[in-house]
Amino acid sequence: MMEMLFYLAALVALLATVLALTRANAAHALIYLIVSLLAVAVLFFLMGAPFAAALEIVIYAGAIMVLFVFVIMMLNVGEEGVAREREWLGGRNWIVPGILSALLLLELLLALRHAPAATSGTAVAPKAIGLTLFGPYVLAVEIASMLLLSGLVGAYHLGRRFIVRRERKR
Amino acid sequence: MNGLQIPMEQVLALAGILFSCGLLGLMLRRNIIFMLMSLEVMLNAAALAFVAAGAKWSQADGQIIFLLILTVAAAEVAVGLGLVLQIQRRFKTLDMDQARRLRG
Amino acid sequence: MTAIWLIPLFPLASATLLLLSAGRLPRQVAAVLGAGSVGLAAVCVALTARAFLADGEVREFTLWTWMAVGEFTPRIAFYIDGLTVVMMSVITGVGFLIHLYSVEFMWEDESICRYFAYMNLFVGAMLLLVMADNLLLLYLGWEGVGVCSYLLVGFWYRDPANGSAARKAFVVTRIGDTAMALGLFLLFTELGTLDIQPLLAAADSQWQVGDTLPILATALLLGGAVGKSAQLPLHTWLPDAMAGPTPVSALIHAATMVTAGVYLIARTFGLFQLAPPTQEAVAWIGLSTLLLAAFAALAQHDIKRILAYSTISQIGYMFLALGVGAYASGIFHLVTHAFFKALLFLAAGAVIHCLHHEHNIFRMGGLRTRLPVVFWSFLIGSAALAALPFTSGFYSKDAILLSAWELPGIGHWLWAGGLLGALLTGIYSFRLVFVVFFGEAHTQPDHQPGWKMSLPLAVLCVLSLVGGLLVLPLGNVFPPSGHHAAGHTIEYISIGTPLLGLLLAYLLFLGRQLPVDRLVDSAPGRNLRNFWLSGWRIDQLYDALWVRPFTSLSRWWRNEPVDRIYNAVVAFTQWAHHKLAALQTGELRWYATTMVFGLMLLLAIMLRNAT
Amino acid sequence: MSMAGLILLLLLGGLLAWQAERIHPNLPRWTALVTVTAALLYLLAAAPTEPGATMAGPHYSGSWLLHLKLAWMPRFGIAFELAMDGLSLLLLVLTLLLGLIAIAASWSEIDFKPGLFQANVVWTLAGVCGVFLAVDLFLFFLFWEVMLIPMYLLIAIWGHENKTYAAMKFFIFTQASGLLMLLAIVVLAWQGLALTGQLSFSYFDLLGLSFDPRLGWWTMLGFFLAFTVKLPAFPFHTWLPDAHTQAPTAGSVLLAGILLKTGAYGLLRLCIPLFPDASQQFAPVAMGLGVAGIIYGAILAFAQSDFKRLVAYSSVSHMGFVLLGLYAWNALALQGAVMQMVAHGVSTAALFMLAGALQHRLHTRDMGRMGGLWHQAPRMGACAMFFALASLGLPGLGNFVAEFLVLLGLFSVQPWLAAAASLGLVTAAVYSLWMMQQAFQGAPDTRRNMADFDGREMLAMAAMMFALLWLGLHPQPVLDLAQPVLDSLRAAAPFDNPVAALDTAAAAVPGRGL
Repeated sequence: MMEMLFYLAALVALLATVLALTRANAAHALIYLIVSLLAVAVLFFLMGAPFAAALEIVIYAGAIMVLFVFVIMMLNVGEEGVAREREWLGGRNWIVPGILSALLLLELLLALRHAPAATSGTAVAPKAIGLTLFGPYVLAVEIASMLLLSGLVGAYHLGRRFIVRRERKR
Repeated sequence: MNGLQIPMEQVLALAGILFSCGLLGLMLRRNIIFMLMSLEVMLNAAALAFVAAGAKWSQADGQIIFLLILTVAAAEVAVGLGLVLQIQRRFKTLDMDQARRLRG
Repeated sequence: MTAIWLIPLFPLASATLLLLSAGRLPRQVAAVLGAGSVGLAAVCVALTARAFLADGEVREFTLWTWMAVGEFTPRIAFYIDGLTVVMMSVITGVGFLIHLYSVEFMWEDESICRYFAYMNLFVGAMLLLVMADNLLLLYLGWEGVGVCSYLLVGFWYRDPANGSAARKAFVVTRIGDTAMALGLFLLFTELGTLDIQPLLAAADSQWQVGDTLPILATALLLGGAVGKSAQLPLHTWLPDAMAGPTPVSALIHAATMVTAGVYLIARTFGLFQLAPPTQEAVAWIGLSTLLLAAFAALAQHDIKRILAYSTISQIGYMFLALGVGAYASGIFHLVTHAFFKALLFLAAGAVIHCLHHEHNIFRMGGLRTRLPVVFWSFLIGSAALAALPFTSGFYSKDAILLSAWELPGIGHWLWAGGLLGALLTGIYSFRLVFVVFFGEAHTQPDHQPGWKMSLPLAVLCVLSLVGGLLVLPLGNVFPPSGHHAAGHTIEYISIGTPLLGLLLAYLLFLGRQLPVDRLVDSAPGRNLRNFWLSGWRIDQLYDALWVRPFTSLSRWWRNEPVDRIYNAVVAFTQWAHHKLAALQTGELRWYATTMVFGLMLLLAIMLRNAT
Repeated sequence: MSMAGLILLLLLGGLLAWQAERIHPNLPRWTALVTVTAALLYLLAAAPTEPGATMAGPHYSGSWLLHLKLAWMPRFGIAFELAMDGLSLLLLVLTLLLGLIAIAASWSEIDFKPGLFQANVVWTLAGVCGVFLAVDLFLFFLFWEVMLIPMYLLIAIWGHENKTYAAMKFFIFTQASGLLMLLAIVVLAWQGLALTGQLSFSYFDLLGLSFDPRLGWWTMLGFFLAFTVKLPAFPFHTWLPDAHTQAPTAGSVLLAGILLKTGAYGLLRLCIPLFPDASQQFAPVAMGLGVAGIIYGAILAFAQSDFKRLVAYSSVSHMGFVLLGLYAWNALALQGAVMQMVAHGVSTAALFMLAGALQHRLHTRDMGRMGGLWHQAPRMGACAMFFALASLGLPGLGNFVAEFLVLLGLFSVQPWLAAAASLGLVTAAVYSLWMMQQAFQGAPDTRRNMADFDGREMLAMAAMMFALLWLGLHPQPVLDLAQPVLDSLRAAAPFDNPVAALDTAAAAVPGRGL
C-alpha cells in the first residue's frame, strides 16, 4: 500500500512537473509546480525524512512559490503574453533541447545503474539533523546565512528601483 | 516512524528524470519566469537525490544538504526575480532571446 | 735614416686638418696644405729612396700591432724594398705634380678644401697600400683608395650622373675587393699569417707548383686586382669614373690607383708562380682587355673616355707582362704609363679647362697654335702612349712584347695580340692628336694655362721622353728574367707597328686619304661603331644580368615578404577571435544549451572511464 | 665596485628625472644626463680590470671580475646574483655611452611629458645593465622584461605616425619569445634539480649539466628564439623596421645601439655555453639564418625609401654577422662578433641620430623628398658619409675589424658560408651609397632652409667617429677585455676542435683532390 503511495506520488511529481513546464500561462504553471513540490514532499516523508518534507512544503511550496506569484502578479502579462508563450512552445523549438535532455537522461540512468539496493527505511529525526547541522556543518550554516543576506540585499537593491520608478510614473 | 524501503535506483531515476525535465524547460522556454521555474525543478531534483542518499545511510547529512539547497534556492529566487523586474523595465519584455546586448 | 712613417703621415694629417676645418680655411691655405703635404711626402720618399739606392737594404718599420687574436696578429707596419720605393716615388712624385696642377685647375671651385682633403686622403691611403708589410694593411689602403676614388668621382655631387658613376666605381671594385678578402681568408686559414714575406715563404714551403689551393688563392687575389685595375670582366667602372675632376682622373684613374692590381700581383708573385693556370689567366685577361679596350677607344668621342679606355688597355699590357712572368717589365710599364698617362690627362684637363668644360673632341680642333704648351705636351704623351721609338713607352712596351714572344707555348699568340694592340694604340692616340689639335677650330680657348698647370706638364713631358732610361731598383725583388735573345726581325716589327698606326691615323683623320667616312656611315659600320662606343655593350649586359634583377628583386621584396607569415598568424587569430566571439551571443538559452552539452560530454567521459 | 649600486643609481635617477618635470620642463634631461654620466664615471672609475676574489663555479674561475649574491627567494633557488667580467664591462660601457648619446639626441625633440620620457630612457638603460650583469637566470629574465617595458612606452607614447602598431608588434614579438625563454629557464632549472638534487637558477650551477639530448635541444631552442628575435635574425626581424621607424630618436638609438646587443649577449653567454652539444648541432642552421639575414637585410635596405627603415634593415644585415660569428665559435669569429656588437652599436646609433635630426628638421623621413642636403648641411653630410662608410665596412673603422674577424673565423669552419656572407660586403656598399646619394647628393632643393648640426650634435657625432676610428685602428684594448671571457666560454663549451675544422675547410675547397 505504502509502496503504491510512493509510486503514485512519483507519478504526480513527474506529471505535475511536465505540465508546469509546458504551460503557456505562468500562473497555471506555478500551480502545477506547487503540486509537484508537494508530491516530492510526500516522497521525502515516505523515505523517512519528515523534517525535509515539512521544509519542502513550508519554504519551497509556501514561501518561494509565493514570491513567484507576487512577481507574476506585478508583471501582469495578460492574454497576448499567453498567446505568445503558446507560439514559442511550437514544434521545432523542441528538437535540440529534447535531444540533449534525452541524451543526458540516458547518461544519468546509465550512471545510476549500480546504485545501492534500497533506502534503509529508518527515519532521521529533526533532532539529529539539528545536532549535525550545528555541529560539523556550522560553517555551512554561516555561509548559508551570508548567502541569504546577500540575496536579501541583492533583491532589495534590484527590486527597489523598479518600484520607485513605477510609483513616479503613476 | 519509519520510512519505506524503496529501491534506490528508482528514486534516483526519478530525480534524474525530474532534473532532465528541468533542463528541458530551461532550454525550451524563452520566458525568464519559466526559466527560473525550471531551475527550481532542477534544484528540487537534486535535493531529492540527496535526501534519498541520506535515507539510504540513515544519516542526517542528506537532509542538511537539502536545507542548504533550500537556502540557495531562496536566495537565487529572490535575486532572480529582482532581475526579472529589472529586465522587464529595461527591455519591456521577458523574452530572453531579445533581452541581450551582445552582438555575437 | 728618414722616418718612414712620416711619408703617409703628411698627407693623412693634412687631409684630417682640411676635413676638420669643414671648408672654412681660405683657399690659399687649403692649396698650400694640400699640395705642400704631398710635396713633403715626396721629399721624404726621395730621401728614403736615396738611402735605399745607396745600400739596397730592405727596411721594415712597425708602428703598432693592429690587433692580436690568437695567431692573427697583423701589424701596422711598413716594408720598404725596391718595388715599394718605385711605387712610392711614382705616387708622391706624380702625385705632387698633379696636386700642383690642381691648385690652378680647382681654384674657382667653392669646395677646394674638400677636394684637397680627399686628394690627400687618397695619397695617404695609396702610400699605405704600397708600403704595407701585411695583406690586411694593404687591404686597408686598397679600400681606402677605393673610397677616395668614390668621393672624388662624385665630387661634383649635384649632378646625379656623377653620383651614379661614383657608386658604380665603388661597387664594381668592391666585388673584386670581396674576392680579394676571401683570398686573404683562404691564405690565413691555410698559411696562418698575412704578413707578406712570411706568407710567401710559407707558401713556397707548403705548396707545390700547380696545387689547387694556390690556384684558388691567386684566383681570388686576381679578382681583387681585376676589379681595382679595371680589367675584364670588371672594367666597366673606369670609363664612367671620368665624371670626376680631370686631375683626379690623372692621379687616381691613370697613374696610381688603377695600377694597384698590378702592384698586388707583383707583390705576391711568389704565389702566382705556384699557380701556373692563374698566371696564364692573368696573361689572357691582360691581352683580351687590352684589345677590347683599344677597339672601344677607337670609337669614343669624349676626350676623357678615350684616355680611360687607353688606360684600361695599357694596364692590360701590364697584366700581360705579369702573366708572362716579366714582372719587372710590368712595373716598368706601370711607371712610364704613370708619366705619360698623367701627362695626357693633365693636358686633356688643360684643354677642357680652357674650353669651358668641353669634352667632345669633334667640337675642338685646331688647338695646335692656340694652346702650344698643351699641344706639345699632348703630342709627347701620345707618342709615349703609342710607344714611338725612344719615348719611355717604347722601352717598357717593347720589353713586355719581347717577354711575351719568349714565353714557350702560348707566347707567340700573346705577342701577336699585343702587337695588334700596339697598332690600335697608335691609331687611337694619334686620332686624338689630329682631331683635337689639327684641322679647323670649333671652340676658342678663353685663356692660357698658368705656370701651376704648365710646370707639371713640362716635368711630365721630360719624364715621358726620358723615363725609358730609368733603371728601376727591382733586381732583388723579382727573379731575373733571361736576356732577350729574340732576333732583330721581332725588334723591327715592334718598332714598326706603332709607326704604322701613326700612319693609318694620319691617313684616316688628318689627310682624309682613306674613305673611312663611307665605311662608318654604312649600316654594319655604324653598328660596329656604336658597339664599340658602348664598350662592347658590356654595360648593358651587366645591367640585364645583375643590376636589373637586383633592383626588381628588391622592389618585389620591398614590403617585407616575411611579414606575410606573421600577418597570416594575425589573420588567423582575428578569424578565430571572430568565430569565438560569435559564441558569446548574450542569449541565455544558448548558454544553457551549451552548458548542457558540456555536461553531457563530461558525463560521457566519466562513464567511459568508469567502465 | 657595487654592481647593484649602478643599477639602483639608474633606477633612482629615472625616478628623479620623472619628478623633475614638476619643477622645470628642461630639468629632466639634465637629470638624466647627470645620472648617466655619473653611472658611466662610476663604472669607469671603480670597475676592476683584474680578476676578483675567488669565484663560485668550477667553469669560470679566472675571467670574472666581480660577483655579488644576495638571497632573494631561497626556497626556489632564486638569488639576486650579479657578476661582471670583461664582456659585461665592455657592454656596460657601450650601454652608458650610447645612453648619453640617446639623451643628447633627444635634447630638444621632446615636448610632451619630458620627465617621463627621460625616465623611460634611463630605466631602459637600467634594465639593459641588469641584463648584462645578471647571472641568475630568473633575475636575467626579470631584467629582460624591465628593459622591454620602458622601450615599449618610448615607442608607444613618443613615436611617430604609426606608433601603436609598431609598439605592439615590438612588444608581442619580444614578449612571446621572452615567455619561451622563461619556459626554457624553468625547464632548465628543473633539469638541474633532477640532476643535482638542488633547485637553482644560478648560471654557475646550471652550466655544464649533461642533458638528455632531445630535452636539451628544445630548451636550447627556447633560448635561441628569444635571443634571435631580439638580435634580430632573419626571419624574426620584421618587428625591427617598424619599431625603428616609429620610435623617437632616442628610442631608435637605444634599440639599435644596445637592445639588439642583449640578444647577442644572451646567445653568447647563455644559449651556447649552457647547451654546447645542441648548439653545435644547431650551428649550421643558425649560421644559415645569419647569412640569409645578411643578404636579405641588405636587399631590403636597398629597397627602402624611408631613411630610418633603410638603417633598420642595415641593422638586420649587420647583426647577421654577429650570429655567424657566435656560431662559428672560434677565437677569431667570437672576437669579431663582440667587436661587431660594439662597432655596430656606435655606427647605427649615429645613423639613427642623423635620421632623427633630419626628421626633426625636414619633418619627413622619405629620401625621395631629400636630395642635395650636402649643400645645405655639409657637416651632416660629412657625418653621414663617415657612418655610411663605417656601415659598409671600410677598413680603418670598427665595423671592418668586426666583419673581417667574423668572416676570417668563419672561413676556417664553413668556407662556403663565409663566401656567401661576404656578398654582404658588396650589398652593404650598394645600399649605403644609395642612401648617401638619395639624401645628401644630387641637386639641392633651393627652397629648403635647414640648419646644420649644432655644437651639441657635432660633439656627439665626433665622439662616435672617434670611437669608430679607435676601434678600427687600435681595437686591442677591446679585444683584450673580451679575450679571457671568450676563452673561458669556449673552454666551457668546446665545439669540435678547430684543427679538424681547418682540415674540413681545406677538404671543402673544391677540386682539392684534382
